[in-house]
Amino acid sequence: MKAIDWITQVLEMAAALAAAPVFLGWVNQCRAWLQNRRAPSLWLPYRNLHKLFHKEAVIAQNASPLFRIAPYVVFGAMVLAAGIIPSMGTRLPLVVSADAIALVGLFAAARVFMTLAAMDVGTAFGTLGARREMMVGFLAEPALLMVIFVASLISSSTALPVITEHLVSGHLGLSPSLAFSAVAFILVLLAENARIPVDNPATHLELTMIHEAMVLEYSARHLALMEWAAQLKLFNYVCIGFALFLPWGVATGHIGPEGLLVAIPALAVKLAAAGVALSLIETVSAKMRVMRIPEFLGTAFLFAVLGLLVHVLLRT
Amino acid sequence: MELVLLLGFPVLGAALLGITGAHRRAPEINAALSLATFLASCALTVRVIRHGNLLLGDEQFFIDPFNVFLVALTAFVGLTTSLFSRPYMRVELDHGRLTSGRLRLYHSMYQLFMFTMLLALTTNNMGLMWVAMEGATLSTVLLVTLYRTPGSLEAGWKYFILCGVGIAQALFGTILLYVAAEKVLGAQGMTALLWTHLDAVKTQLEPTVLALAFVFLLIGYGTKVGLVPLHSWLPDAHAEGPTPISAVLSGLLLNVALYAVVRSKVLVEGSLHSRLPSMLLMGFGLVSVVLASLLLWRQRDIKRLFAYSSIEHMGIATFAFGMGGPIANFAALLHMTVHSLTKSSIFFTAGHAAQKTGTQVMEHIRGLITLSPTVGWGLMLGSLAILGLPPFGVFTSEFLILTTAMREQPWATPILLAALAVAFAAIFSKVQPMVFGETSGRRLPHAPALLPVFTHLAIVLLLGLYIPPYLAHWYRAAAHLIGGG
Amino acid sequence: MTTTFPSLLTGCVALLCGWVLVGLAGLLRPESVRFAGRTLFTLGAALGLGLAALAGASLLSGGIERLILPIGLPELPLHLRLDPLSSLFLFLLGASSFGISVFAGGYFREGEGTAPGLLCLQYHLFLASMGGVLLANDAYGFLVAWEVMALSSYFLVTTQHRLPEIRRAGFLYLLMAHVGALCLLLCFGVLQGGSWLFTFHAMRAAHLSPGWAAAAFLLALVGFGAKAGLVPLHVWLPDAHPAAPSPVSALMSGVMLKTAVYGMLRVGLDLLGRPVWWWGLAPLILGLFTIFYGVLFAAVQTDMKRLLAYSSVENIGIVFAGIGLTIVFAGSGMKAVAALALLATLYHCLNHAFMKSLLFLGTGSVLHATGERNLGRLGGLIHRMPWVAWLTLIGTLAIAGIPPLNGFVSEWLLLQSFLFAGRLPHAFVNLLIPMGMALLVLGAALAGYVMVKFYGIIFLGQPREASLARAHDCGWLERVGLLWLALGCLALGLFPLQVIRALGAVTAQLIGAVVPQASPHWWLLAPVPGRPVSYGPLVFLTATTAVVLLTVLVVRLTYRQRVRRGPAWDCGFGAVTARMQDTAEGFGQPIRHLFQPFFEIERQLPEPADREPRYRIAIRERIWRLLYEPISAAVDRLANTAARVQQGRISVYLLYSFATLLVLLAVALIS
Amino acid sequence: MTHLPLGQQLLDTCAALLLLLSFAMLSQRRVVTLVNLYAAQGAVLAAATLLLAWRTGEEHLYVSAALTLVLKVAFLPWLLHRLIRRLGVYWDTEPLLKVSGTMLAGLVIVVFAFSLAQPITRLASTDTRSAIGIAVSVVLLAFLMMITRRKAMSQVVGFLSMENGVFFGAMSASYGMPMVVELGVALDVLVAVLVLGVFFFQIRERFDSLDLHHLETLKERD
Repeated sequence: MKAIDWITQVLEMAAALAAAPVFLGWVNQCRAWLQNRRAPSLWLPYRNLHKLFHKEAVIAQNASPLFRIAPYVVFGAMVLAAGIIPSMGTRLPLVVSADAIALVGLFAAARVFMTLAAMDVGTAFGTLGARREMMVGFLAEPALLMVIFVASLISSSTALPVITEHLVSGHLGLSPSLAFSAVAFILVLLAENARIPVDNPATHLELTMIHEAMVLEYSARHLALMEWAAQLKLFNYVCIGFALFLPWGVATGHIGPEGLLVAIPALAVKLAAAGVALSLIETVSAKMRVMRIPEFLGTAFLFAVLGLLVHVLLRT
Repeated sequence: MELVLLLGFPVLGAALLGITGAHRRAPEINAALSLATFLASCALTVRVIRHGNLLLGDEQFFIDPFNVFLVALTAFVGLTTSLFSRPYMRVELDHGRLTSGRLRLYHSMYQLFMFTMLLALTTNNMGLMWVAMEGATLSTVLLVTLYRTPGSLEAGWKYFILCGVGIAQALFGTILLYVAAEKVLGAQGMTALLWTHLDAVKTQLEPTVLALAFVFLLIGYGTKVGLVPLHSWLPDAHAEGPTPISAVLSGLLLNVALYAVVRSKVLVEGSLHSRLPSMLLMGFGLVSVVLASLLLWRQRDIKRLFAYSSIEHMGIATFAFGMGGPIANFAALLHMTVHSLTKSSIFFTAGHAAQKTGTQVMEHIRGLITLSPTVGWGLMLGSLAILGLPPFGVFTSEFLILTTAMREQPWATPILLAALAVAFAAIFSKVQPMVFGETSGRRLPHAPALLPVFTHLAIVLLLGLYIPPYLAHWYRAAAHLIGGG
Repeated sequence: MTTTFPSLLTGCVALLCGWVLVGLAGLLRPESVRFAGRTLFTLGAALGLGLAALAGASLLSGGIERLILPIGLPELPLHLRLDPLSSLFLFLLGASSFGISVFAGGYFREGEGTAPGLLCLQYHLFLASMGGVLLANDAYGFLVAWEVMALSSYFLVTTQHRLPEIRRAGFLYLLMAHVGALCLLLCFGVLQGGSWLFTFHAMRAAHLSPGWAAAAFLLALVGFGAKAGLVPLHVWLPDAHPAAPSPVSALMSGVMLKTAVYGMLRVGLDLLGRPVWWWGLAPLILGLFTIFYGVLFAAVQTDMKRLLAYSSVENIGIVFAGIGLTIVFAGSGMKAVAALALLATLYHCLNHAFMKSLLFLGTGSVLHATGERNLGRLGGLIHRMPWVAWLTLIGTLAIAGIPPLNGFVSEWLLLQSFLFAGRLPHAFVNLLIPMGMALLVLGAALAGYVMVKFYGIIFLGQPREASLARAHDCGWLERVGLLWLALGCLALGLFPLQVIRALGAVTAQLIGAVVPQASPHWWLLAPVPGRPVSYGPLVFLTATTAVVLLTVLVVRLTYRQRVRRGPAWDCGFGAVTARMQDTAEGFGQPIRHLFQPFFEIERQLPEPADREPRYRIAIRERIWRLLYEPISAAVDRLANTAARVQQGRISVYLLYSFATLLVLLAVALIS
Repeated sequence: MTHLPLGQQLLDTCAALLLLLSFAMLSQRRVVTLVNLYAAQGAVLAAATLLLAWRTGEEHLYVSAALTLVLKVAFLPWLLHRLIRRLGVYWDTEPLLKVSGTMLAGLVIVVFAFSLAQPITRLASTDTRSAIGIAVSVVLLAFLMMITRRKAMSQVVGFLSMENGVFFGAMSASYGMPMVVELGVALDVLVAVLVLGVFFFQIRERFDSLDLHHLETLKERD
């Protein structure tokens, strides 16, 4: 275990922490441009967080300790996830003890705590949001796992870095199974990060919202952590996407500074592109009715399974 | 000597109670005589186990493990039943369902019945066996109609006519047997009906005639076993007679009849080289099991319910005898034992339950366990035992029978499986609410003396967990005698 | 073949007898809760701990011990055998029963139907008979113990026999159990292969024709499946488990179902020798279906214990899928993967024993504190009963498969064995495997949904009834019980490597292969050699906690704003009442909506003009109308036909005899 | 065999008479006549037994002949007549099966019975063996009669005549059974009839008629 590996490890987490809000800002900017609005500043998310952290926290009378623990757990989970996903380097010490399945488990943990916290105060909207979040989750999680499994069947490992390395060494072209799962992954990404068409991050109409409804009762630092966690989640998902489908530029093998010198800009470019693509999707598509969401995710799940089957069929 | 006592006590009892049956102490006399009979049977058993088979009374009586075990069983159940009937009949008397005159009839007939059964078991002479069986019918007819209610009269009439006709066929069968045997054993008629001699020469007997003889005997004695479709008298007789009689009917009479059937099967199978007798027995057995379990499904009367279950179990035993072979025979004998013990104990408890609640209709019997825990648990455990749940002995025999069937007659196992499942559902769905659940009645002041019930259940439990070696040896010897397979 | 004195086995037998004695002791003072309840149950718990210790020792030693007691059938004395497989399940029994018994010691009170003494007897007979099932080495002993188990648990289920629905539940349970047992009986009848020796030893030796072997396997599947609650034989389970007192539900769900699994493994992988690959398809497909079915119905339940019962069905599905997978692999000669699948199966059995017992006990405490089983009348209990709430949370997260708890480990292992199935020689199975994986994952995710619903509605939010304000936390005995099980969940989650080493003996016994440890580290689970696949729960946990603590620290240090308590915001709607929260029905609504075809729903919607609008919804299983009602109807019809035979007229009866006579005579003449 | 010895011929005539009587009983609806016919049957039986005893010289046959005479010709008919008078049952109601139909069935049965008797006849050593078939058919005809009758009384007569048939079977197949058995049988029959007598009165006092359709309440079909 080299020191340099640990450095990369920490670096990745730090980078994720730093980059997540900017990325969100970037997406919002692109969206504003695409919709001919004056774009908010790229740094707006930062200011938001800063502001929130400085406020006085108000907590409902009947909130239990769980309510106060949840933001930290969710945030922690997301940071850890950032440490598992090979966004820049693949030699991550943590990865040994947490593979992709564990990663999904981590997301699940975050989701469970979030929903429990949402139910804790016992308001109408909280429980409503929790229910919807779980509804999204129980379809999105399997879909995500299936997507990962396709890749891990190809590279016969469930550890993301291994997968990435195997793909980078890419003697295989774009396999059809991966194409299927790519489509599935994009759908999952939209749903999991409360983006249009599944949820509208900018909405203030309670009856339609999912993620917002869950964090309604939070304020100040707790809210800040939740928001930041959400941004991290988006960032992580995008990075997973990179690791599975656009692994190029990631510093594989034994990396020194030179590897990073390639990896960081590569990541930046990919992020920028992803931001544009995301905002594009969000602009062209319209928010759908809540009960349509399962169909949407069902499609994603189906695509992922199809990818798996295609893989098996082609292999045998 | 023991034999004389064995047969003497009941005759004596019949006479004695015929005179003094109305006496206040009559029940005790009855019990005492039964006890004496039981002791005699024990002595006989010991002797047979010690010195092997016995031929007594210039060959008119023959005792081997097969029938001595039934003798012991009969005497034992006879004893416990007499113990049970002591308080029971008293209460009946108090309720005014009986007059003291009838009680006298009851007691003397009870002893006479025991006598006829013991005679049928111990005699070596197929003809005498027939006579004894007929005698058993006659004495029980009087017992079944003891209450003189329309129902009991009808039941008695059916019982009489059907069994009478049946028994007549049996007589004809016996004659044919005689004819066939005479050919071989020579015309000096005396020996030609003695089972031992027949058994000795069974291979030389003329097959066709023996086949016909077997059919007649099967129809005749089968009617008393209650094999479907000759069973029609059985539920009525069980339901309408006094409970102790229901107990001995299905606990003993059926066994004795089955004994007769098996004896004749042994002879016939010896001479016939076809599997006809086995097939017939298996067929009858299966039909009985299936039909009985279906009829169990829609019973309302508690005693009828268990009467049908007797048909079912006799069917199982018959099927096992039909399969033949050491294990199946062993299992069948065991099944006869445990069934008669369990079923009689069930009838005891059912009788008490009916007496307490004043009805035999199951819808009106509820929450026995609160009314009187002993009766409740007795009924529950008894039913579970009869349904073949371990650790009770019925399970042991069914285990052996079913596993054997799985190897020997796989085609039969699905039928048996379905039938047993239906029977289980039918009986248990009716017993459970009777034992458990809310009851309108209040708890009874005194718990009834259920010593017989729990003795029986204890023995059955023992047989389920541990069959003492000498007992096992005894069964095995009997099973070997029946041979077959 | 050990020639030495079977000390461990003798010890186990002694402990089982001890249980029986403890039970009988209950009859000394049947009415006294203090004696029968507190003292005896804790005593029984101690025995359980001893059993766990012995079984653990034998598991680690991996040896085989035999013992023959001179009871039972004449030719067939009672054979006993302690091998890795049985010792594993004995360990499961002992360990989880310790927690449950301790809890039960504090649980039973007056006026719970049956007298405590009698309960004590039935309870300990139940425990002892389960032990007997695991130790028996001949068909007869096995079946006797098996049925005694069913019987004693039946009496435990019908403790409150005054309620008709509980009687119904008990009846259904015993009926299914009995039918299953009959199937097992026939199965053994086949297995003994004409040797007429009913010892398992003889059965291993017997050579069966393929047809007979398959028949035996299917009979075993039906018999054990009926006990385990494999769809469609599960119908008794959701009724029986809620009907029983909670510790009993815990035992039934946590341990009894596992005895069925044990039997399945014993017959399928041990007695039948080397299995044929396609046998595995039946348990695999049924198992996968069961997973999905069980979790769907769990999601729409409104009774907390029913919900848990259905979740047990789901977990049994996972286990049977694992068994099926094992058999498919073993039958195709892929020992390594087979061992992995088997490992996952066994691991899941252990996990489920602890998780589900914990949850059932939790519901038990809630039930005692509130007298409510209906989720619609609970809520906010985390404030009133913190102990129960927090300990139950562990179970909830574990069964939802959240790392680093134990539920995740077994699912992880199972997924690995699915993933690395590699190329099977049968195309159909090759396609089945990914599907199976998908169903498994979907089931796991849905389980998360179910568990959030379960926990959130019971413990979080606002109390939905005023009476809940009087709820109190459980007593110390109960706490100990819960704590033990929770610690079990944690340990199983954090030290998978050690557990797997212990399980190695079992896989070696059944498959002839052990799951290797590919990594040098004691804390790192790497079951697939040559493949970089690993999972280190300890590291995982430390990392998570580290990050969380760091965050807390940083936030605390940088920002010192105080926290103020105020009324709930709820978008300023004000006046939030408990009635405005989501109900259990509401929480299940998406599932109900999505998977409508599975349910038989009857709704009662309010009229527009209703003065006091009522909304009622009842959900039944279609299985009833598709399978069971037709059967009973058919029997009814048959019974009516049969009744015609018995039609009262003596001439007709005579005619029967006459006809029979003539027919038989004809037969006799012809033959 | 063109010309049989006289005794043989007589025996065959008796057998034929028995069969005839059975048919007569089958068709007969007047209970009193039925009993008379039964008595006649008994008489014929006794005669046959006597003949047989005389030809074979088996003395125990004399005893059984005497027994038959006393029991079946004198006592039982007397008893039955007395019962009839006491209970006032003179007519049986219309039988369940039309007489003509019964007759037809009877014929079929006789044919069957004879084919049935073949093997036995082949086996039997007695020179009365030709009559075995008749014995069997008497039994079966009695059975048929019991099925078709509605009055308890006529059923009993049927039962008794069935017993006659059996007895005749024993006679013709093997010159009767061992003495013990025959005594036992006779005793049983006697007791049976006595019991029945008791029965009649009980049934009568319950249902004030001996019509069997009163005895059809215990059944499963509803």
